Amino acid sequence: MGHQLICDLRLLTSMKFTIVILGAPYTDEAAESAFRFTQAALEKNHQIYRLFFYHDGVHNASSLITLPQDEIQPAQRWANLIAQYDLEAIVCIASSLRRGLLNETEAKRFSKPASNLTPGFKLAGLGDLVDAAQQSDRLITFGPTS
Amino acid sequence: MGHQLICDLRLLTSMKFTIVILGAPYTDEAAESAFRFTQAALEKNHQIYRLFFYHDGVHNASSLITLPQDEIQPAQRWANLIAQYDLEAIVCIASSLRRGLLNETEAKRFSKPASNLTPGFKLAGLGDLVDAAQQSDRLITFGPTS
Amino acid sequence: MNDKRILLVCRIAPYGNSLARESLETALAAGAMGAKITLLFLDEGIWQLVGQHKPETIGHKNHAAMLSALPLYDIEQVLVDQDSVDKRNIGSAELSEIAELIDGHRVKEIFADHDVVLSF
Amino acid sequence: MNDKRILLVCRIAPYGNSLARESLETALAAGAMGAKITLLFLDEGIWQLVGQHKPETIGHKNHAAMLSALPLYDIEQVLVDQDSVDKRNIGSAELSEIAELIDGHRVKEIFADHDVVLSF
Amino acid sequence: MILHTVNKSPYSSQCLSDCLNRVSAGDKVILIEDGVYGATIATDALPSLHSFIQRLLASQVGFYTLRPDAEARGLEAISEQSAFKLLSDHEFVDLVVEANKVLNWY
Amino acid sequence: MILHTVNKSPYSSQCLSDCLNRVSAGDKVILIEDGVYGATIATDALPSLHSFIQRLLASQVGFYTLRPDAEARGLEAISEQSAFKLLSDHEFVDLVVEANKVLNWY
Repeated sequence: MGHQLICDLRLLTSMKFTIVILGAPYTDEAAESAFRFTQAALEKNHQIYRLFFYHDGVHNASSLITLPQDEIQPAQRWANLIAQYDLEAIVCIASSLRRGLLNETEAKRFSKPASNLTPGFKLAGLGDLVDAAQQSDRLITFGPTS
Repeated sequence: MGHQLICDLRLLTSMKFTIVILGAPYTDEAAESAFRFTQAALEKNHQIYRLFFYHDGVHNASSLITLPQDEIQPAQRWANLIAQYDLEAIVCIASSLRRGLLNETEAKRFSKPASNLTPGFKLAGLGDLVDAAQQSDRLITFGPTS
Repeated sequence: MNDKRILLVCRIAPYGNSLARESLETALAAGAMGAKITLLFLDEGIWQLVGQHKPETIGHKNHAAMLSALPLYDIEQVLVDQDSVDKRNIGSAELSEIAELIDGHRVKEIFADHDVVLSF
Repeated sequence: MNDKRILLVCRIAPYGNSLARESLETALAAGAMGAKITLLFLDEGIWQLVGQHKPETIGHKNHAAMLSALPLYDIEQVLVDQDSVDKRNIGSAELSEIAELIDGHRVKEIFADHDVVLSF
Repeated sequence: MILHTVNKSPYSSQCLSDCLNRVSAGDKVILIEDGVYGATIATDALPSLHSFIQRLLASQVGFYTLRPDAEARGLEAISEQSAFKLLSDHEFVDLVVEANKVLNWY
Repeated sequence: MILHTVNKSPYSSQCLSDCLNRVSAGDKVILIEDGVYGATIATDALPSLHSFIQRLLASQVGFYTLRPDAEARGLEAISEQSAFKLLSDHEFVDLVVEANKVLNWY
């Protein structure tokens, strides 16, 4: 009963968050801050309506980032969280093309020799950012540190 | 004779420049500023000892950046200048790996599915930056704008 | 929920960093979707509204041209902070007429009146 | 020409941006090559020398640990600007002992005494 | 109540003072990332910002620093002695929930 | 002579004043990129920076703005009326050649 009550109270305050990420991993702390915030929100039983990677934030989805084995692989860490909680992770397609981040469809469309978008992330338009602003209870942006 | 004299005077003041580029194209004006400066130095008959792409500057070498056809393709523009003047364009290998920029050798070494370094750019270590500081007459750094 | 009033705050100068352009692209996307959106130029963002830009000298698209598309997209309000303008010693005559000048008190009201803020 | 005296100016705080780390990696590379290099911490760079860092809380490598490698690499001089320290109200007791405090006049002399500057 | 985040150091950037100029009574301000250097503001360093913050405290503006970011930089002791209350990541999430909206200054 | 480059606006960043504090008599300062907003400094906007620049001018410090960056932002008229002389990319290269070394503030 006690446990049930706690759960219900939590549900009452469970909110839909959208997290906007504008910084590249390694270069900028924004990516790390956004990841910790997302994890903390999930641990508090909130929902993530959408992760939106914009500006240099699109590099978070790169499958080619190569770090020493003892360091955290940013795209894989996001992909694990995305899979575990079934999150929607949108990477702005316009920002991505301009920064050299492509999925297979875009690579083919523009006759580029390779693609580098990590599975779990989805390319989509800015409409998804506007929709997220409309549909979420809370929206927070992690801007560039530099 | 007059023409000869002008040429000689120019040669007397011809200097070896190293240009350090720390900003990604599109995101940051540093890449554009560095390109214009390099071009202007070459037009004034100076030599470029080395272009050194460091920090987010490594993205200048990405072969996957995809812009509308009426916009300047940054890596191709550099590659054209590099070919025309036979420049040495070094991309810091440590910065590159951490930002998802790989040549074929590195892609194989780390079992990554693709490479995205534009031909004309060469991956190498920070020793080449220190060497450039020692060997050049002038070194100028274009730091991030943001 | 689709009635949420969105405030887009632009604090970034044009050309130095692509964020200024990306903030406008967000505004245009919102306008195209018929979202209720207010654009507020604050701090360095006001440079987007100053002077005759000639960005072809640095290989850029003209920011002012993008701004002039705003009315076509049904953006509800385009505002600019008077304090930011005064601090930079810019006369209102030098400002693009696309934006309405508001004082610092009204800026705080604008913050209060909107449901969600996109910060650039 | 290999005798050129290189000055490496570090104006970047640690952790927020990778440039602070990349400036140190440049210093270590120079040291490893036996280059004549001076390291000068200026402005926000002085935070690299302040306090007991615990960067594992934000998934970073410890910057202070990298700094402690400097003496092993034969870096000639490691300096820190007193004015930058004073402006931030930090006592010299709180500063890492790895760097020697110099005043603003000496900073200008250091600029003059070196052949080439790497700016971070 | 609006929650404001600030991620830049007041010693290099106008970001914090741009934010504070637009804060209303009852709002909350949290320093994150390089913003946590702002917790060092004392009477001697940046005196005008210091007295500004004192006035805002008097009009019920709340000030916070994000603990992991302060700890990473060795600033938790300084922050504990300041007007800025240290918060965990979870408490940061709570503050966002409590606020009507978030304004991010960067 | 040292050539200093500054690429940030004095309205958002301490970069210009950090640079000017370390300039010596005879040095030169060129504003590039967002740094060119510094050319708008007049008596009313940022008065302390303005008088600082006046003092430095008196000790033979040279001030310049990069013309393409000023033109892009619609600031060439303001720059022409200021203490900052407009330079082309080629003249910027000449200034680097003329200087003993370059110090980049960003």
